[in-house]
Amino acid sequence: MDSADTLPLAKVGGEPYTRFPVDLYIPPDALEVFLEAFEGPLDLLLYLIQRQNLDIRDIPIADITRQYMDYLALMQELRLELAAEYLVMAAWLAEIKSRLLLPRPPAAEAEETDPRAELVRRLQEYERFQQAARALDALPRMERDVFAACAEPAQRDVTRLPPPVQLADLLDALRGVLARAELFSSHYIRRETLSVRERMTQVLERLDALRFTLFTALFRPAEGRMGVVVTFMAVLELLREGLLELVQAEPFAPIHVRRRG
Amino acid sequence: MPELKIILEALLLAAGEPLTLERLLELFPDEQRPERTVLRAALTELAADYGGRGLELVEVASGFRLQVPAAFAPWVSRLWEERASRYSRALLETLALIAYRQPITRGEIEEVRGVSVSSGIMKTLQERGWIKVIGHREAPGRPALYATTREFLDYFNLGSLGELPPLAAPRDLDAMGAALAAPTAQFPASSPQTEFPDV
Amino acid sequence: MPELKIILEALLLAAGEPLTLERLLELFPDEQRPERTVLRAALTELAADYGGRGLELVEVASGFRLQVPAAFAPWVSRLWEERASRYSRALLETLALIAYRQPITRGEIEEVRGVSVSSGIMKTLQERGWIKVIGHREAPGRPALYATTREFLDYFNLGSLGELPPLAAPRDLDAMGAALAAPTAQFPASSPQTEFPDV
Repeated sequence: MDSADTLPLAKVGGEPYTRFPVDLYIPPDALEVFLEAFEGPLDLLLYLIQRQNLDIRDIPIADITRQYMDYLALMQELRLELAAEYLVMAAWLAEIKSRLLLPRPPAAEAEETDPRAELVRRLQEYERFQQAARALDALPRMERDVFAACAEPAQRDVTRLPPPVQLADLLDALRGVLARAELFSSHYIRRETLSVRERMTQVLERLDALRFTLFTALFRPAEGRMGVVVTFMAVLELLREGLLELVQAEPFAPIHVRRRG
Repeated sequence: MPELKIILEALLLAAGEPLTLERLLELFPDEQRPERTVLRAALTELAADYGGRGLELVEVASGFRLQVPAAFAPWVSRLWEERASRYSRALLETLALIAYRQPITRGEIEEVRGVSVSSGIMKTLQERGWIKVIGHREAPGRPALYATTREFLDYFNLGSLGELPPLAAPRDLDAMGAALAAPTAQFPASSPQTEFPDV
Repeated sequence: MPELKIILEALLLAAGEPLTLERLLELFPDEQRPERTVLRAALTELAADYGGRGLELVEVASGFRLQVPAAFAPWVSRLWEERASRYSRALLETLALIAYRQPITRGEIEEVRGVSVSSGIMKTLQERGWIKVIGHREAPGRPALYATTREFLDYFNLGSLGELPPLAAPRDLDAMGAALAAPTAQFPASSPQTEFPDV
């Protein structure tokens, strides 16, 4: 761009442009970057409007259209990839301009909307979101403004939670083991009721290896006849397995019981 | 057993990410588990302890987080100069539209911005975990509907979408229409909210 | 500008990894950079601030780091707990035998299963709180007698062992297994004789 003074920058409507638009104060080197910075035709139009402190709602269409075309010509000249949207906007601006120039019959004037209205609406809507984007950018953001505070634990163990088990799993396992046991006829599994086995555990838990407990204290009349029977069978089984020791000092004296070992 | 708020401090520091009240409660064995209100009170107390310190307790969308306050950015940002990413205006505008107008299609974003949205931007936003497709509009081509995520709120220190900075109100279009009908009418100068820095 | 030790706190918390004295110094702009001795003193001061808190400052091989003290492991380690997939068949068979044949020695379990029972299984079942040693058999080596616990009953929603599915002939068990697999299957109400208050 060193010969920018002499070579035309662009041709607009066949007219060569050798100067930058009057409102453009950007040094030529930065021009390309500057033009690339526009986020589309609405962005460029908003820029032109704000640059001149104009009210969006009362855009001098002729002026703005001329400036817009100047920039477009520059962008084309610099072979910036020009999105099709820019050309669509140019056509739209030209149309608005021509409609504003057409004389309107006084009667129709009241109902007819301003040809600029839709453009104004689009510009305002876009402007709102430009502001929103800036507000978003201004929020305290992780990794830029605020940072997660973390400290490694001195001791890091992974607790492994035990897996869940269903009762059906348990029964299934038992079925397997019993089926295997049946193959060996020597392993006869006796089938006491579970309540007796449970009572055996409970009796063992209650008894002390060092001190004797009164035999009758193992029974709870409140449990009823069946409860007493179950306890009695449990005690017999524990005696048979050599887990209990029964002691009677003399005939008819109270029987005592203690855990073996 | 240490004081409840101190255990919470340890948990939040070790986690390094937001933890919900429920998650915090889960971390206590059944017999130690505090009441929700007690836990909340302990968190409030903890937050107060950090006045003037290098960390603060905040509640974001995904729960409670301990973080280094923005006041320390001048020093901390030097830790990871490459990490502090700047986002383009195009990306921020797209994100703003999705945040304020969700659920929204790509076509609707393009309509407001007046320019097509690059696939790169949508991809970046999705990879960052800030937006996601939450459905499709029943229209030709069934375009995807985008919405922001919990991670988006967390990242921008927001508890909910309601905490987003308010969107400027659209100017009264009826009044404007009337004014436009009279070509000579003068509008007041644009309000300061439309003041922009140079591009 | 915040106090030096507070900036260091912020830096170490944001880093989440050890930082050397040199690295810490680098993070200050030239004109702010403290003397090494001043930095060390500030670190010492900072370390003292953490007495009774959920974090501590330690010097490790690769520098200074803030960490959550080991005392908080009981809570903190729950952050990363994971569920093991499932129990082995050997464990379930062992548990079933203890449940149905209690009190029982390890030797007796092995005799029925036809294979040895690993110590790991017995340990796991004890740690899970499902079995316990309730005595020893008067036999060479005084083998431990195992029984199930109240936790075992609670876990399987049983009021007593009597509510376990009855130990029927192996052939009947097939039918019973099928019934158990069907979610709507109802167990027959337990007979009154099996209902016991705690002994």
